Amino acid sequence: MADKVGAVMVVGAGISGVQTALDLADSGFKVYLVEKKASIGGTMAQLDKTFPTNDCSMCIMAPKLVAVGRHQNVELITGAEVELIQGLPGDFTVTLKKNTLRVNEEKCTGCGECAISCPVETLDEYNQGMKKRKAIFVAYPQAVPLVFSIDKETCIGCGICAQECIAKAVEYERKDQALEVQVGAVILSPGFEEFDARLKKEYGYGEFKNVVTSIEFERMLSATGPFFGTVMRPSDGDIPRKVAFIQCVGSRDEKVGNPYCSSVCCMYAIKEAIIAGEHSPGLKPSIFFMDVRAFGKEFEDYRARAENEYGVKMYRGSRVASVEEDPETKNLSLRYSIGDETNTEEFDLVVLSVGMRPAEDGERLSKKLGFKLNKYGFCETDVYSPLNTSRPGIFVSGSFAAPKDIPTTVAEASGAVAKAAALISEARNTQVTVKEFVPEIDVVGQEPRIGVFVCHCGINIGGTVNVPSVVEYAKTLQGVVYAGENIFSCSSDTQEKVKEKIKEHSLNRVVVASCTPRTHEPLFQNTIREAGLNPYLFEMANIRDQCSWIHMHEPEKATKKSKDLVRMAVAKARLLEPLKKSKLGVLHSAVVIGGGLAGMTAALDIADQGYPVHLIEKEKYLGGNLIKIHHKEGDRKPKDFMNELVGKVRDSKNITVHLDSEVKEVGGFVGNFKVKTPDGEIDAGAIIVATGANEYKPSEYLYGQDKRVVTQLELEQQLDEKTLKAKQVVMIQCVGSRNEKTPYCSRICCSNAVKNAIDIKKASPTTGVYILHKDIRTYGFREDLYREAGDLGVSFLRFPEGTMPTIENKAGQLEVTAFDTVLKEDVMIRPDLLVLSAGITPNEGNEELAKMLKVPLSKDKFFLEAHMKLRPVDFATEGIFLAGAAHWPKFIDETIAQASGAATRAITIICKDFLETEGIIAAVNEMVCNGCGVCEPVCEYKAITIVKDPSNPDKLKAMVNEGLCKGCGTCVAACPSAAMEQKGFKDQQMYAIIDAALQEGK
Amino acid sequence: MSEDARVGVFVCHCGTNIGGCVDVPKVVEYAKTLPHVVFATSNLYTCAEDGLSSIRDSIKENNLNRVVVAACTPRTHAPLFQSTCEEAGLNKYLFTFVNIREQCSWVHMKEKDSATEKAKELIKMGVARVELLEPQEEVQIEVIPSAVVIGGGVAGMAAAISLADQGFPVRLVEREKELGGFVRNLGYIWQERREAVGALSSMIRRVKNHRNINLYLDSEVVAAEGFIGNYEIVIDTHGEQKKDKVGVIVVATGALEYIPEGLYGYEQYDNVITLTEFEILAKNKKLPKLSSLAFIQCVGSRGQDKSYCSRICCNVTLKNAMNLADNWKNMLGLEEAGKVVESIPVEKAIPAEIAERRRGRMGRRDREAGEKDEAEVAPTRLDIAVFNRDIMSYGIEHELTYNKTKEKKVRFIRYTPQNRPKVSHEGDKLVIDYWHDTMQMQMKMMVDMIVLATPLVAQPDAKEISRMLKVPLGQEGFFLEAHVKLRPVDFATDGIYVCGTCKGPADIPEAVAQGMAAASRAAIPLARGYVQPESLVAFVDSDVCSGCGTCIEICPYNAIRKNAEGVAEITVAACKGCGNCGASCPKNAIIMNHYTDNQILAEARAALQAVNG
Amino acid sequence: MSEFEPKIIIFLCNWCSYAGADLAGVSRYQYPTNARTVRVMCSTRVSPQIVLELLKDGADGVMVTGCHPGDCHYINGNYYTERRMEMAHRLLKLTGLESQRLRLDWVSASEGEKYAGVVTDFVKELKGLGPNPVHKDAKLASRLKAAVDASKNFRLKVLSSKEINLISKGNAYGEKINQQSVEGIMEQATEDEFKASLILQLTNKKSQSVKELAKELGEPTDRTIEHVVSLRSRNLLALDHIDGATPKYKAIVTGGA
Amino acid sequence: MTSTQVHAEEAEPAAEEEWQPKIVTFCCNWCSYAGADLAGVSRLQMPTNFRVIRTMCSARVDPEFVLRAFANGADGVLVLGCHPADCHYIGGNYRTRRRIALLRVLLEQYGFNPDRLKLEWVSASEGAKFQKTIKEFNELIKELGPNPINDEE
Repeated sequence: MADKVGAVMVVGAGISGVQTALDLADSGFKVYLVEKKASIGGTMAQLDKTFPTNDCSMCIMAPKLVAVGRHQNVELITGAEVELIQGLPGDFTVTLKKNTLRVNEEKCTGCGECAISCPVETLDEYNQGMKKRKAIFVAYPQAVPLVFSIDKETCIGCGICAQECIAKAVEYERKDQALEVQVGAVILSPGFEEFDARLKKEYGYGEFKNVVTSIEFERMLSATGPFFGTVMRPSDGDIPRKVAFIQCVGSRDEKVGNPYCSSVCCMYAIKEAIIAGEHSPGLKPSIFFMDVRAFGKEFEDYRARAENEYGVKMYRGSRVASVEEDPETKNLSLRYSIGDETNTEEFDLVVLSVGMRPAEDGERLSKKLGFKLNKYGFCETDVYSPLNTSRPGIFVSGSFAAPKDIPTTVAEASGAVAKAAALISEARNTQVTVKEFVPEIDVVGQEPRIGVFVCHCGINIGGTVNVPSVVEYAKTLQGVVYAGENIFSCSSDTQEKVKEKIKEHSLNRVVVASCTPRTHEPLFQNTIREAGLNPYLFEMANIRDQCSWIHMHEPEKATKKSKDLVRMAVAKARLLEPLKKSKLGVLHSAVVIGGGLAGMTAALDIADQGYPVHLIEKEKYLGGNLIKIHHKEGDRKPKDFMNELVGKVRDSKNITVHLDSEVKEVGGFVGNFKVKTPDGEIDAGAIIVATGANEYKPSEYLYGQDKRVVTQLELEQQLDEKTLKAKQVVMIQCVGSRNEKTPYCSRICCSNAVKNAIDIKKASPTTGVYILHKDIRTYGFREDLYREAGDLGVSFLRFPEGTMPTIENKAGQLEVTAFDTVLKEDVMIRPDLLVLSAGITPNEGNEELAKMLKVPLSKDKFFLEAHMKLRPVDFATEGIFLAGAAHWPKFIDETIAQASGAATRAITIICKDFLETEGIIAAVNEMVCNGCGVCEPVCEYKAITIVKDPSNPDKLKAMVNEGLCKGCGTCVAACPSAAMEQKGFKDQQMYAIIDAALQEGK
Repeated sequence: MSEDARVGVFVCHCGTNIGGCVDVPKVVEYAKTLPHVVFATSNLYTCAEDGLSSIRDSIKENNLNRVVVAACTPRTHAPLFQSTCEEAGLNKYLFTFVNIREQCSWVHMKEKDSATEKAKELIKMGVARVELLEPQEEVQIEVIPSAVVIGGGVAGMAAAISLADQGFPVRLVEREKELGGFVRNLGYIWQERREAVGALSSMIRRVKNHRNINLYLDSEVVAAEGFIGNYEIVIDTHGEQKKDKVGVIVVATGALEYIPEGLYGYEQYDNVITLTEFEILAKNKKLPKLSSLAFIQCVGSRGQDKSYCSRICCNVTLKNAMNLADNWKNMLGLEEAGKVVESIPVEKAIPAEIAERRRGRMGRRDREAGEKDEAEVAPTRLDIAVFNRDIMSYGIEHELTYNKTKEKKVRFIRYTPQNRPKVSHEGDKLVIDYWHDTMQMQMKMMVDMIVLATPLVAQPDAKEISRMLKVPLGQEGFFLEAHVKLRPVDFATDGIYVCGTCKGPADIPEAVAQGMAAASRAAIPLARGYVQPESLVAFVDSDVCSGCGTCIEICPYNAIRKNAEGVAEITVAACKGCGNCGASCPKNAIIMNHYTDNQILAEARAALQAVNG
Repeated sequence: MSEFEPKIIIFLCNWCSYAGADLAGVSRYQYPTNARTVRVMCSTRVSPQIVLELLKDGADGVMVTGCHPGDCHYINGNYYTERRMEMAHRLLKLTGLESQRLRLDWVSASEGEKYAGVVTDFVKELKGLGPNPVHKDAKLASRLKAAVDASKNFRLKVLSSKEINLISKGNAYGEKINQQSVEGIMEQATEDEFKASLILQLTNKKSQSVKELAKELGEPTDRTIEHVVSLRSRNLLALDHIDGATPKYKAIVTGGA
Repeated sequence: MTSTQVHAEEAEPAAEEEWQPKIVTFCCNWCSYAGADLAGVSRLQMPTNFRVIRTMCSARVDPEFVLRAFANGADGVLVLGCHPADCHYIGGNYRTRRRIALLRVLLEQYGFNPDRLKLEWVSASEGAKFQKTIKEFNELIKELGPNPINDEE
């Protein structure tokens, strides 16, 4: 077989593509990240906040964007589209068309002078047309790569930007390029398109000014948006009092061809309502739902807090017929109906929660690359292989496969990596470049010889700050032996100049006064390392973003402030010490706890990439909850799929299965775990928790006392064995879910109930089937089941949130009464079979296992991941990962995707020979530390343990685990005896900076 | 306003031209009341000697540092009064001229009172302006006394010789390996029926051994930076780059012959050739023996491809037609080679009145020469036809030739662009199918050879020279002179001149004349040795300018360029002070000396203040 | 009180129209005395901000004269004058002052009679229009001030300076831009920058709401919001405070403190 | 209006050099420092008399740093961190909140106006909030006048 290419192409650089690229690059594969626009970030970059944590979207995404922008194994190809893929899986030749940006990417420093001088404007797509941008533009200030591009339609070619560009980066005649790239696999993540609200004429979008889409409202909320974060009515700029959110605009709507549910709109509407309330106190949001679909982790109590704490008014089971505008006040009156009762209500602002359409170039990609789309235009996938497209070697992740939220997308993004890596695992590390460095000069004991480099940054600094006088001043500072100025310090030729100066003046400390260390510190650290200096002998003074740009009208004061900032940086530089990044060995093996669907999938994915796996299962058999599932998914029964999986696990030479065995104790840390089990101690580099969860055993509704009361799984068994004889079946939803004791929603019961109801109707159409429910949460493509059930005559009855239906056994005849919110009266049904949709409860063992692994549980006792949005399958403690129902109840395809994701994340650890610890970490001064233990509980990462001092046993002292310490410095500030030091931010160094700041410079 | 302004106002009666309408004494009284006016008087004729001396004396007595003269029009008298101020030691730019004659008294004769009011206000405006004026120094910029001529054709050589004769060193740069340009193709040139080569050789000899001309053959000028009097040029002589400094540049790059692809069977039949190819054949005595021949005029010009008329093709055709008719120096190959027939006597006399008419038109020619010509004319054995739309035989000699050819039985057949003659062949004979207007019918003519009169076209690489020297190209790629009538051999940019066919078709005498004209124009700055531009120039405030380049594009005199710091900088010598860049600058960074915004507004506002007290 | 006599400022270009005016004198053509002439080297020297400044200062009429297109002593000066006066007229229309108070005429050195005729006609027209009301109408004064500011705006000056070359010589891509599209861009840019300057003018002393600004600008509130958004993103306008449900904006007085 | 052109109009400083407070601002690397950078990218102008000191997390700001700053004559100290739950190190900013609250009580007991020490949350996308915080704190300190320690020496 042709040998495999150790590189992968990722198409589309939204959050999904970025996560995939990072995981691939960290697993030793070369990545070609192809993005249609001029900068990466996709739709998430447009969001202000994200649910359910209300994180600022840019704050949590920017570090990933910067990391992928600078990763040496990732080649960013922006403004490019895939034309053709030829060859066999493992050895593809991809032809790309890179549309010209008309700006030379290498030369452009992103300073923005060109945009300031450009005379023509057009609508800014990033801000949904609510703001103007110039013909030469960058999407947003934190864009990666920070490169400007010219939009040819708007540009009149007046030539001003080329003249103003100091870096001479503007090239009007720059041509498109055709590129050919050799890769082993392709992962498609082109994202989704927003539904065009104009198609719903009755809501008046595009006609009434105060009707906006949710993404436009998101821009209004954002601090970088058109209104700087204040919510305003587009008609007259007033702050709206009453805001209405209309759900399911372009979703669950056959008329516009989108019968599916877009899964995310309920949640983002709730989030936007909460944030709007925060931005303008007194704002009263109302949301018109059909069903409130808050099914994800922590979603339900986010919905509850919104309703109770933030006063978001929720109209359930409502349909908004039309929106009319009052020509005078431009207010909007909504005509809506709940059941058969209709009325109207006036609002200042209406937000349409638009659904998700398949990616705009999905059609083009499927034709050109030869993979199938499903009937809605999304990429067709199979329940049991959710990350594969119909063409082998090409995988899919994110909302191109189906509408989904960010946590699921990120998990799938890592999952797709596992599938691609399995295909080309023997070519790992063949295409990646490892940097070779010259040996490091030992500077310990030398007098500080500091070199100061002051930057003009074109005119960004030089235009306001008198750079030459700052250079002169730097020369007067003690310890400074060289000071000079550059036009652009970050340009490649200046890096060479810095290296020369280091050699010429044998510098042992370097200070650069230019822009922000957040983006440029690693670049300069790398340069001085190439000149043989330890990278930590480096300090930056931010005289651009935090001086020249914000004091443009006071050049003398800005120049004086720059001198102070340089003096402070030099003061700290004098005390800088070389820091070592110590190396920790990594065991190339993994442990998977839990042999259910998630555990087996993860184990197989790791094994397929050639790494040994220990699969520990408490029961005597593999399969977990799958055994109990009898219905069909597509045309295959989960049971048959399970047997196939178990067969694969048995045959795999890399997997050792430990049945009837439980984890007793877990020691060690990332890369070097010790897992004690009844069959002895297992060493592993990474651990995956896939312990699953249990079906809730109901105690209410006479379950267990009357055999006519069964759970959905038991009903499935009867249907499977065709032993169902009932004539009148009643199902009750949210049994053991969404109540005080278990406030969360178990996500899968609605869909299972509706599926079983359909099976009953198909088996005997005359049987009456009633489903008593709060909200029907058949999200995504499962919405088809809800419609099919309705067509087959299943009747649905919505009972109020607070009052569950009641049951009585009247002389052997079961009577179920529930308050019908539509008819607004009690309804009594006499079923001969009552089916309870019991939710899913976490394993009792979670508590104990969590303690062993030192990982937290969420308040609902499921395991708590590191970050719900952006690290959904990682634990905060490095090296330990999470998948399946142990994380949160989920469907089969979601479990498989998340399990593959956990496998990939584990491989990013175990595929490495060693792990580098952070340079800036805490260090104990053993002479001073008396082991008081104040620091231990303070550390969020449990990196500190109090141990006996080996030199004299009766004395205690703190010990820092370098593998786990993240270098935040919390313990250092907490230590009462100043025994704990933070390398790089030592107390002495901080004092030096503080004194320098307040010393009157000359 | 350096020190405090001390303004003197001198109001002129101009006899009765002003005094007769404007109440001058009242105006003088009013002038005295104006702020900063320390002295005001009137004169009968300020431009007369006593007027001038009164200005000189009062400047000294009252140590005036500003002078306003209210009289006639500055266009004629400003220099006179300014030099008077200079004689009194006052910088001539601290002066303002108020026109109260042509633009006041003469045009408001019937409204004496409001004319007087107007005069007062005009003076008030003049004083408001003069207060804000600053002294200007006129800087002299030295001119390097040497020139470069690009192109060694007849025009270029003429220019080079004429400049060299005036003692200025000239660099003559010719792309080909020998001098002569287009004229080298020609056989006999008309006037003296001398061979072109002969006429050329004397010129080439003069160029080659002229001590003031250094000749660069097989070389090109590849770069030229700078302004009038200080051009740094780079001459690439077969690979080696030579730097040089010259004061002026003369462009004489000539033109090429148009190749009429696909017209009238050119390249299809081998006996269809262009006029130049005919000249070359004639020159090398390779013309085949012909019994009949046709010329077709305006091939590819006047709208067929090129839009213009190429001016000289008709006259070249007429010359050749006449020579053919006379078998001049048996240019047609005879059967018995070697038998030279000088001339064949005329069989019968020419009717008296035609001879008379012809002699009369001979102009300065003496009578005998007129008779002698007739004698040489040989009988026409060759059947010649000239298909034409119009015969452009302008001037004296050409019209004369035209008449002669008619006498020699050359047939002139007119065609219209709507139905041009068509060329095909039967056997070895070429057939011309044409519409005979008088007979109103389609006719056929069998000929041995067809000569296509094609236009001269611009050099394809004219664009490079235009971009190098930043001089404009006009219609169809020919160079565009500063003013077609008044400055025909100058470019708009000072110090660069143009002559010969590179600016439009021209025959040899015209090209030579233009060469000499360009030389004399170029000699002016060279002779003077310096240029002293008026200091009404623009000034760029480099702190404000962001280097957007808008002014550079706009300036017709290429007087602005970007300096090392990337900001705009005015070339004082080249700037004419029109103010276009000043008004266009998007950053308002350009100030016009002597016509700043403040000065203009002050002058205009002075008129408005009077309105509302 | 005698009949209204309009005060007219006439800019004469040194080479053609000044000579034309002199010729009128030499030929004794009589015309009214209302004109006050200012000589400039070329008509192109007269920028829009100068003519608008004078109208703001109370001139009843301003006329700019120059050589006929093609005759300009400085070759392309008067082509630019034409474009500049177009921009000045656009701004003037926006202020509400009659745009006929600004005229552009070509007078060659040989057209003495035409000069006299043009002055006479302008005086007659201005007498019909009546005096320039700016001194009595504070609103008009601030609109004219806004027009002067807008005429110095970077964007407008770039567009009006580059228009000719973009149409005749072609742009950075070598394409010639058609007149209408440049005109459209100019029209829109002029209106935007005028309204932006007027907003800064109106919010300089007292903070204003979008509704108040829209009334002044005479346009629907949603159009005014676009100007407010653009001014805020260019850091020239700030949200001062929120009065009930209505945000109030104030111009940012440039200065660090 | 070009920036330098405007600058020319009011180039000459206020009549006599009016007292400018000296303020030390601690910013955490992940949120508030990024917010300060965004204020720079958006060219939000603000007074110059504050000096930013970067720490990895706001929890690294040892109360001793604050006291040393005041001892060295700082008129005001600003500590800026991530919004609760935004902290890159999960819970660092909860500690900062408690430490600063305790420190202000301590300052008050020593008769030192606690308002000279202020804690504020600024996220990476809140450039405008960073500007507002700096301006308002600058005004506040101007009202409170110089640090009493200065006039003891």
